[in-house]
Amino acid sequence: MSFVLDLFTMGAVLAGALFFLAGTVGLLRFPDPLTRLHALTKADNLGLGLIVIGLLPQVAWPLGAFKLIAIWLMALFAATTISQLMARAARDGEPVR
Amino acid sequence: MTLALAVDIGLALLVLAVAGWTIAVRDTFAAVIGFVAYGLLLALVWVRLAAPDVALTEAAVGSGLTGLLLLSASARLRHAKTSAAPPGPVLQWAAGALCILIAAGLAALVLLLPDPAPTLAPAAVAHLPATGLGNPVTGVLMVYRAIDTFLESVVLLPALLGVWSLASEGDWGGAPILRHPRPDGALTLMAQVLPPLGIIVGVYLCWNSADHPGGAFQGGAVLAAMWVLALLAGLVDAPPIRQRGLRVLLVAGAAVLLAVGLAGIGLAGAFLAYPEHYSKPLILAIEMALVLSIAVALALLVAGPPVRTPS
Amino acid sequence: MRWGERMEIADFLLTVAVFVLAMVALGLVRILRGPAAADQMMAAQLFGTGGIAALLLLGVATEADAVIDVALVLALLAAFASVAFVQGAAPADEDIKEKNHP
Amino acid sequence: MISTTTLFGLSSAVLIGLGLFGMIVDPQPLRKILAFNLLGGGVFLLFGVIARRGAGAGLGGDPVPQALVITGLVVAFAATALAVALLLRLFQATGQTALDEAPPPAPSVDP
Repeated sequence: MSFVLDLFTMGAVLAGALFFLAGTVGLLRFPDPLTRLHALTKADNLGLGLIVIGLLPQVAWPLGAFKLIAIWLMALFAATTISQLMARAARDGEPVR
Repeated sequence: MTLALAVDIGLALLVLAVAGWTIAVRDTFAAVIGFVAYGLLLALVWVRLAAPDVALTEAAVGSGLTGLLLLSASARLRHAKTSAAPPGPVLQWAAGALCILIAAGLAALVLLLPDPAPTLAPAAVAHLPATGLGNPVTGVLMVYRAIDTFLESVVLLPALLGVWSLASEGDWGGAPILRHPRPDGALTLMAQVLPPLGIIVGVYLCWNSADHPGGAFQGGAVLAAMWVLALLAGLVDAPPIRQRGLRVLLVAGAAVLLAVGLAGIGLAGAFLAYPEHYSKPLILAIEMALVLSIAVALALLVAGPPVRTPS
Repeated sequence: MRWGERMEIADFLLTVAVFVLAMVALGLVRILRGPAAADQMMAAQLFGTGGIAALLLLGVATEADAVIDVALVLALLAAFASVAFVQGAAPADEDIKEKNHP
Repeated sequence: MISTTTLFGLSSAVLIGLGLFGMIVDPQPLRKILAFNLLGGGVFLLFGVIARRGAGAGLGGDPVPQALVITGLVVAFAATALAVALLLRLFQATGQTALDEAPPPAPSVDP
């Protein structure tokens, strides 16, 4: 049973790591701020989500698991809002620097 | 454990790279972003150094609040003339040599640290059961070195008074304004959803600190951040600084600590000594008062001097 | 048997933590090049998410439960600096206007 | 093989050097404040290394330096907030942020 759970952890965490890879590649390669924002938010939130899901069987139930999910939801929510704000800032023109 | 060492080496290189970039980059706004990342990485380093209490403080205060403070300051100073020229090359080289010398000296010191390292850990653990606490760092902060904690809760007040005293003459007693210049739906939503969660986390960190990492400083910093978020979104207005309730709240933590400390002279024979069997509830009471005072003080330090004339 | 398995998964999680940190380091390159302030902030956000992920992986691998609390605070405050960024991106002059005409 | 504490100890030495350099060389006050905080991070890290070396009695580190760092971080924040407020007030009053230059000739005369 625990072997199956460990296998599940490995699979999900690995998938999450791949999303981080994709996000970073997008951040480096995409041509303008809005597409880069797209790459970053899609990828790193899915990445974090998959890592959180993968870690769930490895932490104390229920408080540890609850906190893990809360972390993901908070990061997700913050990233969503911030992307909105940043995209607006990018659209309305960059700050003079 | 070479894999863990690989994590540490990667972390150390990353911290140094971000720090170097923060110092070297031309643009101040970018440098502040680098500093926020630096604080975040330091929180990871603290975890690797088995100091979760410090990691919490670093994440909340070092990266979060300080980052916000410096970012908004750099935004306001964006149009400032940078009239001052950097020092000449000779001075720069001299400063560089001096700093390398100091860093090398410190590095030598690190390499020459005595090998059975001196430690107070056994002493801290030995007396911990008498305090009723399970977290040794809370034990140090609230019992062994409670005088430091007292002085620190006091020192926030002169800093805040210093900030307030920078108000224009007519604004004294008024309220600071921290509102975002263009508050919009997304920011408002965030300021509505995040604070309830943040308040739970802040109270949890403080309440749980007897046996788990956390404490009044970490909890207070999280609460302060949530208040600042609501201020930024314009959901609430900062109170005028002449308000009596606000000032009571600011001194409550230090006052409770002082009262318990003075009572200790009579009841337990020394200033800041807790009577036996009552130490844990007393410590919790002090921490609850402290967390409120610290939260208000930190948030007002971010908010800056009052700029709205008292009505 | 159980112990050996535990070590294996811990090693695996540490490896992924190193990998995520490496991705974060690559994001640093974007900070170094990023033409726009928004790019720099995006890279800082990658730092935030990647930092949380690396922290969780490290914490579970070394069975340090307190780390989850640290990640919780980081998640809460990662948003915070970004708000300040957006505040910075908006014109700050309105503050002064508001001050002059209360 | 290098140990974790030595590694972070050496890092803290470099951070302190870097922060000090930034404080001396950068002419902008805000950058000096930033460098001061960076230097502070290095000093706290050195405390953390010393605490970690003192691990014992079932603890991962000596709690006394750790508690010192916690109070230190909060005090550093208070000092930074005061410095930033001073700087913003200076900018508001004189329109510039330089510390060592003479104030602009005309506006400095009070009516």
